[in-house]
Amino acid sequence: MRYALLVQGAPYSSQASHSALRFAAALLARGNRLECVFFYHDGVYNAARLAAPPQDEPHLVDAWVRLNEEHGTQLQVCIAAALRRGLLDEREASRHGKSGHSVEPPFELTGLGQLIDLGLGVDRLVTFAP
Amino acid sequence: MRYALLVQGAPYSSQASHSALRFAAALLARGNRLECVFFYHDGVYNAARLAAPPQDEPHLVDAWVRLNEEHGTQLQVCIAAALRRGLLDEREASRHGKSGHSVEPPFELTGLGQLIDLGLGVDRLVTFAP
Amino acid sequence: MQAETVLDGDVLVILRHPPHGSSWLREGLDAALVAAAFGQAVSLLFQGDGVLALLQGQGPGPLGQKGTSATLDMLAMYDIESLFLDATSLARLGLSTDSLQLPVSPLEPPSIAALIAGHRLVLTF
Amino acid sequence: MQAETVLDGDVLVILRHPPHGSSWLREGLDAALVAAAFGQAVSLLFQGDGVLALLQGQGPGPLGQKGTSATLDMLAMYDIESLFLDATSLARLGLSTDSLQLPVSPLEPPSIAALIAGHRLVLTF
Amino acid sequence: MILHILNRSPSSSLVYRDALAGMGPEDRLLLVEDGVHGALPSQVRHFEVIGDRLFALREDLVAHGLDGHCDASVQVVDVDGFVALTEEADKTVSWF
Amino acid sequence: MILHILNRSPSSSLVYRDALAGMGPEDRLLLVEDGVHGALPSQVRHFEVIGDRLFALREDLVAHGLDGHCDASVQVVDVDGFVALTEEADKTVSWF
Repeated sequence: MRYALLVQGAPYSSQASHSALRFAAALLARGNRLECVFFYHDGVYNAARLAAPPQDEPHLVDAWVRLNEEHGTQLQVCIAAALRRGLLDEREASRHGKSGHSVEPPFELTGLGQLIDLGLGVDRLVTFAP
Repeated sequence: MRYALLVQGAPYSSQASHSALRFAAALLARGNRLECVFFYHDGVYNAARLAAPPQDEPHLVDAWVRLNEEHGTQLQVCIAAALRRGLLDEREASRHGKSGHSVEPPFELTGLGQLIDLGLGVDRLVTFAP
Repeated sequence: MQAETVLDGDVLVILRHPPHGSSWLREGLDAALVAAAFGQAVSLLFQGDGVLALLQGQGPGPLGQKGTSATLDMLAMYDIESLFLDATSLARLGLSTDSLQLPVSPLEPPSIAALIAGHRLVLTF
Repeated sequence: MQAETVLDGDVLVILRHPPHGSSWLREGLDAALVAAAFGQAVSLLFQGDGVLALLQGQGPGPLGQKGTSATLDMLAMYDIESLFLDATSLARLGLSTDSLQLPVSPLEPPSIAALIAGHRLVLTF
Repeated sequence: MILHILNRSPSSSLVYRDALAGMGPEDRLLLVEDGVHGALPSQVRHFEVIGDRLFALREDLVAHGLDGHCDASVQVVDVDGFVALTEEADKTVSWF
Repeated sequence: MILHILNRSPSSSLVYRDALAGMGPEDRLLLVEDGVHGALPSQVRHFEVIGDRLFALREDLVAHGLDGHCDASVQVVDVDGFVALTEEADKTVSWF
């Protein structure tokens, strides 16, 4: 089956990201496909490229990137939720006259319409919230 | 009296920052002094320098900076909570081999011991949590 | 509840949080507006403390920011007219539909389950 | 509760959240350890679902991350020996102090209020 | 006297029980943010043990449209009054 | 059949009431994360209306040290079983 996940919790503060990554591994192991993870609400903080967790803790940003590299899962971040929270890619940073950026590929800033498309397009959408 | 505030909620996601700023204005208006705002847990996201909220919404990062400029209030961010969440100043970014930074003065990354010092040193510590 | 209440559609957004304390309500309404703008048939269910989003006479937030009351007034413009609330949630708060700013159909549990079953996509906020 | 229980100190950390679901417990324990390392007399109160932090036999989190169980074992090393729990919270969960990994003094409400009053700084997590 | 501050409503969260367990006979409880829903006549019974030591923040009541719905037993204070309560208290404890 | 997913415990949050109100006669409820506390014998009564359609995630039970404390009426599944439940369901609804 074709799955998408909606992640609404900040990494480290809530278990949402951890649960979503565990679920992602399990659904892939059963032969399903994970089209996309969509990040909304505080979930957008998962895309923070500068995250530097202690070495004995899971590195969530890296875990998302691996999901993209190994399984082609798209990592889409709601742009409106992200801008408010200080998560800008190079394009948005320059559009807002800011030096530096906090989000980089494979995370993509995208509109909320993508979530609706996904939710109606895949076989199963599962939400992980804080 | 000498006050300090502990802010534990992310901006935009929770009312904690808004409530704390409102309380800060009111305590200053009554002739009290606000020594410091300490950011912990998801409160550290208040220090995200790239925050770009829509123009018709309060800009919380700017509001904190004004508090510092106009009243000398220190803005201290728990460094352990911040690093996990991708909030690094220039020094920490270079220490972790990352290009770019997400926190800048007057926000200062500092140890949790500062919170204890503050809590025992000021007359009143008030916590604003999500 | 009117006899002709239609309990199905494309997208159901369940709003369980009150205004101001968190951004859940606003971000949930944004999702509903976007779904409607994309041509989907959208329904809203106000449940738990989310029914308080419907109270008349709400004001701005602590720093003057707008609440969600104005957004609710825009729902009709987006053709979002299937508005429901959990009657039990409203009753628990001791409120009646008279104090609400919009006409919303109260639902009892069997109809709430039917509403959820009747939509292809259900998002909770 | 032992007769000699001391209900005052410098810093009281109230832990109301269970392990794993959020970082509240861990960040609260970090605050307690730092306060103790700075030479303060620290007490802990486990309350609400926070009493579940004391259960024996906890495992790692979903991605293999350590829980807080090991941190609890370090408390004595930091001279944090004033450990209390809300007896009502434990009873509501149907648990007894036998299933806990540490000796912790159960308190009834009047003593909980005395504990809070007896510390200069009270932090809730 | 300790000022306890609660930002959750008894209609959705049970943290109010822990706050009440921590209150001494002179302590006060202030409802703020979403916690002001606790000032509704249907909810104040959860706080009856503390009698007239229950306060609610006016600005948050107004923001939620609850200005006219507040129970008569609740003392309504504005944010200046909130600061005054913290000045009068020995310390504050926040429950969330 | 719809799979409802709950990550809050009835010992601290009242969201379980809304989840139950939304469940049809064939729907299933899976307790995950801190929600697994709802599987304690002292808490399962909150879910008695759904009978044997109550599930709990094994990995989270283990993480919380609740493996041996779980009520016998609860069906324990691992994360592979969680995925299977979502495959069998028409859709999922998360409550938090």
